[in-house]
Amino acid sequence: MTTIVTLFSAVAICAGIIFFLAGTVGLLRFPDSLTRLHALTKADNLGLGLIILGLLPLSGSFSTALKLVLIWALVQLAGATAAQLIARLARPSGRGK
Amino acid sequence: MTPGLMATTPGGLLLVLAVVVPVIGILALWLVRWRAIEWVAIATLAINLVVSLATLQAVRASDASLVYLVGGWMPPLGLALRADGIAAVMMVMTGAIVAVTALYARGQFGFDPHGPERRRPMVFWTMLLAITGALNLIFVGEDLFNLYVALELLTFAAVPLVSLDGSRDTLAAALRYLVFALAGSVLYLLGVAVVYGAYGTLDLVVLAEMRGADGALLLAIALMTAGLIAKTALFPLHLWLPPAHAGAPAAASAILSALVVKGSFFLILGLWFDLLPPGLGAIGANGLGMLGAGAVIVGSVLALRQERLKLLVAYSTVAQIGYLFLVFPLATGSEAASPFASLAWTGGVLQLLAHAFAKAAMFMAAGLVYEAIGHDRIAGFKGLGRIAPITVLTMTLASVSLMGLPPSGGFSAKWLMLSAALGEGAWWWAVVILAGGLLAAGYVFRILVPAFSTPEAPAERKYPVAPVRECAALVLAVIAILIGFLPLAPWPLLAIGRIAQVSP
Amino acid sequence: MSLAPIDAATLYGLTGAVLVGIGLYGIVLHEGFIRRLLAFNLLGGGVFLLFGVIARRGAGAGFSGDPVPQALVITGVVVAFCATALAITLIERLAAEDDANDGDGSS
Amino acid sequence: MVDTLTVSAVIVLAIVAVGLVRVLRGPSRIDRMMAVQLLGSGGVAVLVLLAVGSGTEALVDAALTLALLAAFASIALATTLVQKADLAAKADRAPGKPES
Amino acid sequence: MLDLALDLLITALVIGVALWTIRTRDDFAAIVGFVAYGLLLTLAWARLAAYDVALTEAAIGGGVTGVILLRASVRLKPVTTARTPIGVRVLVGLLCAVISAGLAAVVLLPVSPPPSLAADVRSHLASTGLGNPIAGVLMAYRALDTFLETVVVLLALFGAWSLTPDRAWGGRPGAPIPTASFGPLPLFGRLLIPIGVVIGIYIVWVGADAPGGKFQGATILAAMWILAMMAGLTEAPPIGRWRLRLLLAAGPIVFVAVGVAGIPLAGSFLAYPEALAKPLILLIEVALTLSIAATLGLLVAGPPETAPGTEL
Repeated sequence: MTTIVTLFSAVAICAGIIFFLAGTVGLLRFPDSLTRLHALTKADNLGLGLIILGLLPLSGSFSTALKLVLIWALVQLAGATAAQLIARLARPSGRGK
Repeated sequence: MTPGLMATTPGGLLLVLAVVVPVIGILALWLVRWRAIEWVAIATLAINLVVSLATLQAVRASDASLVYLVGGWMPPLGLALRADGIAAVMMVMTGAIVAVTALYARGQFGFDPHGPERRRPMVFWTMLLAITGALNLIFVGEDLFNLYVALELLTFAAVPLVSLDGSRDTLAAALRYLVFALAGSVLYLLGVAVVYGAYGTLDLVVLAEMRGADGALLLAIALMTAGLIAKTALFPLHLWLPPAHAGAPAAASAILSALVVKGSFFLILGLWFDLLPPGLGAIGANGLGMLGAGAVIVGSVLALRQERLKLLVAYSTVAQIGYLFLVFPLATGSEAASPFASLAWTGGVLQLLAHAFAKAAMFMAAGLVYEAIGHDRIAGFKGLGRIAPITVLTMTLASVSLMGLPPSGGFSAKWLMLSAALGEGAWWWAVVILAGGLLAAGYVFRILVPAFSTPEAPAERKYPVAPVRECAALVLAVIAILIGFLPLAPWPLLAIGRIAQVSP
Repeated sequence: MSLAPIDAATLYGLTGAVLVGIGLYGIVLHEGFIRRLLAFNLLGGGVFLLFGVIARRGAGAGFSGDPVPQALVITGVVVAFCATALAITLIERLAAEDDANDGDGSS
Repeated sequence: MVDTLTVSAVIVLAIVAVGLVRVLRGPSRIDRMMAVQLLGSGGVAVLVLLAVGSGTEALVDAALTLALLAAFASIALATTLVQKADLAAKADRAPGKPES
Repeated sequence: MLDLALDLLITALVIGVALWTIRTRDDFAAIVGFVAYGLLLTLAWARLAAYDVALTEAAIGGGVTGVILLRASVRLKPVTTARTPIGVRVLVGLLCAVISAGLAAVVLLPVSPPPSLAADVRSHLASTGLGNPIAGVLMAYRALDTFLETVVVLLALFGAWSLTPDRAWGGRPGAPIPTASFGPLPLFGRLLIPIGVVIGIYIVWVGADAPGGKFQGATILAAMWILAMMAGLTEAPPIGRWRLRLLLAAGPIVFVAVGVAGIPLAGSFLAYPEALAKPLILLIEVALTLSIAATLGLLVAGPPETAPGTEL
């Protein structure tokens, strides 16, 4: 049982790291702001999400696990909002509408 | 640890009152009705003056420091407040000058008790009370970090006074002042960190007993002194002072020039004479003395070249601060039993007092001149003596003290310092003191000569000035003169409770 | 007195010392007020780190660090924030005044 | 396991640190801001990894605070930028000035 | 070894970002660098096991300081200034290097054993009823510092308000914000603010016995208030309003009242009777949290810029 949990955690955290890596590579290599934003949201959502998913079984207590999920939700929510605002600014024509 | 030093003494509660009363005044100021704010402020300052006088009396009566352990916690864990002789004198000086300034400023800044609330009176009275509380804490604080909080309180209170007018130039002056003050605070805080890392305490009394001649202490004192010098506007870090002090309204300039710069100076005194092991500070003390000498000369020469009265008075502050720093080489070099029993020590304190009263009077007079004739260009002062006789008298008396002519506080201070310099064979400091006096005579006569001359056309007073305000300024100038009648010898009062004395 | 071991505390202590130098350099040499303010905050960060290192080395009595310097840092951070906010307000006000004097408000 | 989590923290921090090159390169404000946002998410990840690794509840709270406030900074910036753009657009549309 | 690798990475990044902040010519890039600096310092504090400070840095250094700086950068014109002559730069650089070297020497040659008040703090902590030693230092041993700090915060706000143009005195804080709704922002605000408020209160509450406390919690609450203002969900109250002023002053008033009550009840100003220590401290903390949150929020909002009654 513990081995399976450990394995699950390890895989999830590694996957998370890979998404962070993808986000960074995208941020550095993609040609313009909008595509970079796309890469960034990947790291925010999936990278952190997978790492937290991997940590959940290790967190020890229910309240800690709850806080971890909350952390993910907050970053998700804020990231999405910031992304929308940023996208609005980055659009070549200006402010849409 | 000397047990007697580490317990609350009778009358110790006065020190708490000195810090807390102004704070309560500030809170009340923002909650009472608009028309009552002046009365709240004046009542607070009156109580504060009584508290400081009572402190002085208690120190004299007991011939020892007043001590209060806040919350009953003993340093180094807790914070102690402590007033020795010199701190009590400083508190009385502050209490008296702010109280008189309050009378001078009453009804100013467009205060109309029946109109809507206005910005300037609210800000002025708030910051006046805050400066009072912050200075009291600087005088009685004993913990280096507690003193850091006091310094920040002082900065945050002083900066808005500089830009009270709201014009572009005063905003720029306030910003420059803030940058200097913040840089000074952070350097001071750096020194505090080094002290804690080396000694595990920040309490000045405990530190004075533990002090050794180690590099950490020297580094810490160097850093703290550098920071405090920036706040005191000692040459060559004086650049922020003239525009800031000249741009503020007269009542605020009086407080800034007479009192605020003395707060950080007082801390330098404490660091050098209480913490630095005797003998170690000699080179540094001479360095500070040389900066002071530079300030005396450069400040005076620049004052000579000013066209506007307020700027002239502000540059004069740069010069007069220079004299204060001559105390360091003179008192360290003295052969008296302790530096606090030396002529130079008393001379330095007298200079601090005399300058505070004379400079406050001078700035208030400058404000009254501006109100009387609508400008403060020195070139247009002809016939001023006829339209504003009391104000010109005030300027004359204050000038006598600034120049150091007898009988005046400035004379006593300079005479004591001169005697100390000659007694130690350090004639070069004597030359600086005399040269500074001559230059000061030069710049004050630039004001006084036209003021006393008869104009071609009879000058007219443009606006009426309340006699009570002219008298307020005059009272301060008279006190500056009266200080000159104190005996020309070391005051025993100034040696009461000095840390270096009580701990062998 | 002997050389400190190369541990986390020493490493952060050295970092604090370097940050102080960097911040001081910026305060003295930058002309723009915003930049000086940033340098002030960098310097402040270095000073606080030094407090933190002292706290870490003073760990004992079951605490992971000496609580007194940690508490001082908390006070210091709050005060530094207030100073920054006040300075920013002043900078913005000054800029607004300059804009008004320029005649046109556009940038 | 603790070691593994620390290694993960090092790797995540190193990765997002490389992303900071975007702060250096820009070119636009948004690009610089995005790099910091990535550092923010990475910092939260590092904190939670360390928190679970060392079993320190307080670090979870710190991560929570960071998560709450770090993105708040980018939103504040974006909002101000949008406001400024709107104001500039209004000024552009003002009479006397041709539509660009 | 592994730990040291992490610490090396963090310190290298902190120094790198600091250098960037000083060196870059672009003001905005410098500010972004500084925000990164704040984030990295949070990690540094975590590594130094100073969890209370890490929380403070996360809330203030990584959060609200960044907000005010970034906002200012958008509102201000970029200033380009000539570089100082190389000679001066080298001289200043040398002086700074000497100071750094002095500090490094102090770090590398520590006093042994390291001075610490940890044992003192521990031995008296029980009488305060608190479990968090930092709270003990802030609310009991050095309560005067904390009391005066709240006055400093309040004074900073009054100082910022003192920069109000005369005609705007008494008006609502901040520049008039165009009421255009920014798409997702109001929704985001409605979702985040309740969560943030709960987190803020939690951080204050937990502070008595674990890392956390009023300054950190109050900063979070202030940030949520600012968010509500930015999202157009609420307006800042006019600074002339009496209830607002009471809210700002409430913390210091409660603090000083409890402090003075300590004179007859516990023998000293700012002493607490032992049986009542914890409830009294909590009372002060609650009042302070509200006052500080309001003060910090208004400090970020800035002084009023339009006359009372003429807002958009």
